[in-house]
Amino acid sequence: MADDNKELPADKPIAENESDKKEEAKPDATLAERTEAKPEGETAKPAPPKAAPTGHKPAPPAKKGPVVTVEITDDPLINKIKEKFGDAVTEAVATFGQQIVRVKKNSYLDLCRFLQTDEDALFDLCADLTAIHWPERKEEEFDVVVQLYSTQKNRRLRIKVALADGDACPSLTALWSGTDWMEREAYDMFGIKFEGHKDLRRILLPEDWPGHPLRKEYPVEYRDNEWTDKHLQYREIDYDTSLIDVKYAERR
Amino acid sequence: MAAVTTTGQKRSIGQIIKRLLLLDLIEGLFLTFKYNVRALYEPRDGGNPNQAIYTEQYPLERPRVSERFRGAPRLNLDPENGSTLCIACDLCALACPVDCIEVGSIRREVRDGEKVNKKKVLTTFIFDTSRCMFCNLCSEACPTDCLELTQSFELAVYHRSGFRWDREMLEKGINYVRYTK
Amino acid sequence: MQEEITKPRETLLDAEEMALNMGPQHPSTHGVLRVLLKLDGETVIDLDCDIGFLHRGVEKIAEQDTYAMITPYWDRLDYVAAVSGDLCYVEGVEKLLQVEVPRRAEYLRVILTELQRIASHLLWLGTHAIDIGAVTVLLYCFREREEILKIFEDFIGARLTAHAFRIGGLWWDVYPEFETRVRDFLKIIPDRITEYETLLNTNRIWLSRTVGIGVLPAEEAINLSLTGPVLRGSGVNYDVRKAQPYSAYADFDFEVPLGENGDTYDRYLIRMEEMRQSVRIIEQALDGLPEGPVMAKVPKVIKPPVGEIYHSIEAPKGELGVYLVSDGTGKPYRMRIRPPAYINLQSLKRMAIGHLVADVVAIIGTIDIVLGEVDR
Amino acid sequence: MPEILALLIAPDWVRSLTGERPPNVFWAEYIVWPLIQIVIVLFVVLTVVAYLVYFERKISAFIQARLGPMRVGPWGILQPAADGLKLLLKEDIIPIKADKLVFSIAPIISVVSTLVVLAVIPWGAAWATIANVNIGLLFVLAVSSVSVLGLVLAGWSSNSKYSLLGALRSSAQMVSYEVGMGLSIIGALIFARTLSLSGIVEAQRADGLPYFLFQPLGFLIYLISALGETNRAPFDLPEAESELVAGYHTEYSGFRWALFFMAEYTAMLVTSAVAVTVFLGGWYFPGLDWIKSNWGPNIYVLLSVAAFAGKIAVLIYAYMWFRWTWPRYRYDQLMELGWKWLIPAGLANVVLTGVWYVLALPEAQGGVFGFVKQTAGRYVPTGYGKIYFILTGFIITIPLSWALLATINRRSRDFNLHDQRQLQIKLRSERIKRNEPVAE
Repeated sequence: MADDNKELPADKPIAENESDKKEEAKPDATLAERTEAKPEGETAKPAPPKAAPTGHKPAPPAKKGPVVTVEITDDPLINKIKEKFGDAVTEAVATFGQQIVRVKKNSYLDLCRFLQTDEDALFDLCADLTAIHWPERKEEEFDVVVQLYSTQKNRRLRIKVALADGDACPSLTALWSGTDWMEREAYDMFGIKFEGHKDLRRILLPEDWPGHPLRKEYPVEYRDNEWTDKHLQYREIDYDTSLIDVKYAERR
Repeated sequence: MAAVTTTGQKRSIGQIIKRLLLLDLIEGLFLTFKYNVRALYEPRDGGNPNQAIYTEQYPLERPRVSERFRGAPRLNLDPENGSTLCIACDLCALACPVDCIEVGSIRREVRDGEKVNKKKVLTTFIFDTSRCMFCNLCSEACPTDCLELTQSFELAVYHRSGFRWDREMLEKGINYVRYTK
Repeated sequence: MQEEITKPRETLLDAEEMALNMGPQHPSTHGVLRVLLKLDGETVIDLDCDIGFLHRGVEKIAEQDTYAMITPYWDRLDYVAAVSGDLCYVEGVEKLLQVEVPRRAEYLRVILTELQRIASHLLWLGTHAIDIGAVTVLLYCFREREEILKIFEDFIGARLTAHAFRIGGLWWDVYPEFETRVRDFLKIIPDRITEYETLLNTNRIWLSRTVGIGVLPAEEAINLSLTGPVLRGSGVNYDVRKAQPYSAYADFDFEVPLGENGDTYDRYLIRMEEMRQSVRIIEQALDGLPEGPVMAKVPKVIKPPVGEIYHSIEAPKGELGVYLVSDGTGKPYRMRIRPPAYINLQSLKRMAIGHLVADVVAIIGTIDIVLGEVDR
Repeated sequence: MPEILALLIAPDWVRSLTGERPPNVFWAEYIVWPLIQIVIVLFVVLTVVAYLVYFERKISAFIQARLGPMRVGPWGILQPAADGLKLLLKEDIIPIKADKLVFSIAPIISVVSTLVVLAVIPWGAAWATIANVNIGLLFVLAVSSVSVLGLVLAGWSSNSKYSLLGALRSSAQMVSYEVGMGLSIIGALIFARTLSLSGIVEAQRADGLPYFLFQPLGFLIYLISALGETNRAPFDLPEAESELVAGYHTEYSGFRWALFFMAEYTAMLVTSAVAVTVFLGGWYFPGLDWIKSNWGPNIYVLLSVAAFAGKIAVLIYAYMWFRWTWPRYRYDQLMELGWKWLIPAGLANVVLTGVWYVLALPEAQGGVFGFVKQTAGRYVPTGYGKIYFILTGFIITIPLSWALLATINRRSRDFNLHDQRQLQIKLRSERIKRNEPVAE
């Protein structure tokens, strides 16, 4: 039985799509630009623009092809956002059926407030907040990514905001108190400061840990640093000698 | 969507009487007493959830280990001539997420019948069981069914160095101390 | 913040406050969680969680490993529900690759994940009960959990850190007695759940320890980003299996239990009911188990196209999500884990302040955290 | 010289066995024989205590679908010896910041105070009792409450916060439950009219019925208070391992720790012994008098000891059974149970029992029914009297006290969980709406 199954994945790899090899990551381009550059037409399956997939059935032609990231045009909510925020919304795309809105930093908090309270949106649950480091992208090294979910409308939306290294990002804790630890983690791992966060300190790593591990320049196998020198070094325990039994002292 | 509605309701008269007669506590006592009595007369059958006592007395009773269990690693030998099946392809080391495998090989001439081929030959094979997380990816990557995770699960040793299994240990297995009464 | 907690403050009795370190070595912090409590007598005035003792940097490691190599790490996040973690990651990658998983594999995945949900809830119930002092429930729960682990061992090859699924399906097909074994288990588990309920449900001590403890109204729970039974205990109907069905969950008929009061007792009842619903799902999946292969055709070297995906499943502890950013190479550019336990743990402070030390223990239990997942 | 020789001479009970008549010497009666008795009792009790741990482990195992200790001897029967040896050989750790003197003395206080009580327990008829003190019950209550001192000192001297919290809890708990325990016994004393423990047993023998039938409420209160007094689950808060790690003995190790365990199990033995003496008829069981007259006095004494041990065993099994079945109370709920329910119920029980008893007296003494007759210098209930006391106990005292307490405690937290919870939710929601901190 074991041998039968082992045959399965040992099949020779499906012919690699040549376009993939050409398409190396261009982290300095936004997602829409990257995908635009792709050769269109190859078994391209247009992703459904609606976010909430009802009854997940796997994509019908399950062939490997380049992802089509499409501009969202027909979604009323996204249109409303575009209308309201105008140029601040730099990108509104759908990929794999998931909607992404990229917003400028200045309007980030306003957009989130709008999304939380507007009756068409009602994104009441902030599912996740994280960041991505793109070191090659000049002046926009970080993306803060927020996954929103609406329990009432049952839809998801991803908000992205680009930041330069050292820039402070507005904090969402006033809107969703659940983002408290998520922002602390982003600060811990990337060093992104969140403006308006009441208790911004490291959460997973020790307070005085040097560096921010999830930045790309941070090495993976990195053992000794100032922190380990300071805290993990063997040293004698300082006893309060007055408490040590006199007999023991004499015996020494 | 069924809502759980048993909480938040006012108590009925029946519940109040139940509470006065301590029945809520007594029914729990009955259950545990039932187990206690069953434990005294039922024959013990370790690992059977329908029996009163579930314990398997491990070192005395060997557990049933399933066929697919991923335990101690082993390098399989060719059953015909006793030479190793390993072709030193290094795929297992590449597949390992924790880098616990080191494959050492040299290229040398191997006589195969009449022909003389230049071939990669296994020299050393080091498997660090202290780092291994028994995910089976190495075994799945192995093209010759040489490296395999076996059913043996007692990997404790007295010294850290014992976790580094060399080729000999991998081929022959280690000697376990079997504890008996 | 920590200094603030340790700083004494004048209280009603003109006594000094006490700072109490609960953990990282403590019987009921469920691992290496350190809770710094500020106490007035035994009443909690303030608390702060110190986590990260088990931080292994899985997200960083993932950036160096190929897609296939990351799967075992997901076992070690929530190690009491390893199969659920595998499902989340594997489905995320499959979505990124646009691979169609065979129906049989999807059904088997549902069976295994639901068994894992029962196992995880059993472990939760046992530890929660032992925190509140009912030791016997733990042993009963472990007995039933052991049966699930035996099924796992026979199917997957490991009891706890399962590495159950591969990208594209399953490595193994079922073993011959699989169905009878699972059905045997399904036969006994409803009675056993009734047994636990006999010991706890109406027990006055259990009631007085759980009813009204750690109350979270619905708005607050949503605002805190809580998911899973903790959110549903407050009466919010959000279950990823129903809301945005993944795998084969759209095929099955089950109910999502909801609480009313959002206290510890409601969350207890919900998890008990969820176990029963899981039994229903497994029965349906076994009845309708299709024939066919269990592995899709997936290239040996997995190179997803450039793109990103957020995929989430309903793990026993809440919404477990993975956010994968691919740059077209064989390794993910960024992998973000949305750990339900980590995010749910935030609510400890909201729930515990004003209660006694003993309630902190009960509340930690009711959030159902696993430190492997909290610290990652 | 005759005194020294007399030391070797057996007292009355040997005399009764051998039929000889040695001189009756003060030393033999009051020093030697009691010492022998003490040694025997201590030896037996400490062995029993060690085996109580074994039985606790076995019973919990059987309840929990396990086997318990199995490796030392057949069925693990030598486990207590192995445990004792291990604890003796273990390193005795004293925390560097602990108060060493107090830290060392505390377990001794705890264990001694429980062991002293054993002196007055009537283990059996005639010579099986070490000391028949006429205020025995008072002595038991007074001395056994000293053991709380040991716990408090242990917790305080450890210089650990968990120990301190455990000590605080145990002092509050044991002091509170002591009151309930004392009150619950008074009802039985109304019938017995003596504080001597042997006297109480004799009284039950004379009345023909054990007092738990006359005093169901008192017996219940006593059982619950005894659980609280000995820190057993569901009242094991001082050492609640899920909250306080190990409470007052967190910092103890080795044999000092074993002393605490010894104290706990001895206390369990003592409280059950008192319960048996006061409520379950002590060493007496029906038919014992017949055995005495037919099989001789020595068989009679041994059987009485066996009966006493059997009754204690039942109670101790119940203690263990409760422990492994129920969850644990919270500290405030425990105090609430003690002060709001047990103590008032104890008071009500005393008052009601007093009323029933006075009513039952003959008219000459100011009563009504005359169910209690004075015979041989004691008041003994007649046949109707017994039925009357049982009925009043079960049918009137319990429901009446319950209704009374329920009315008084109507607004108590424990009683009205539903309203309490709704109130909390309302308050919280309002605070959130007003953007205030949600702390209570």
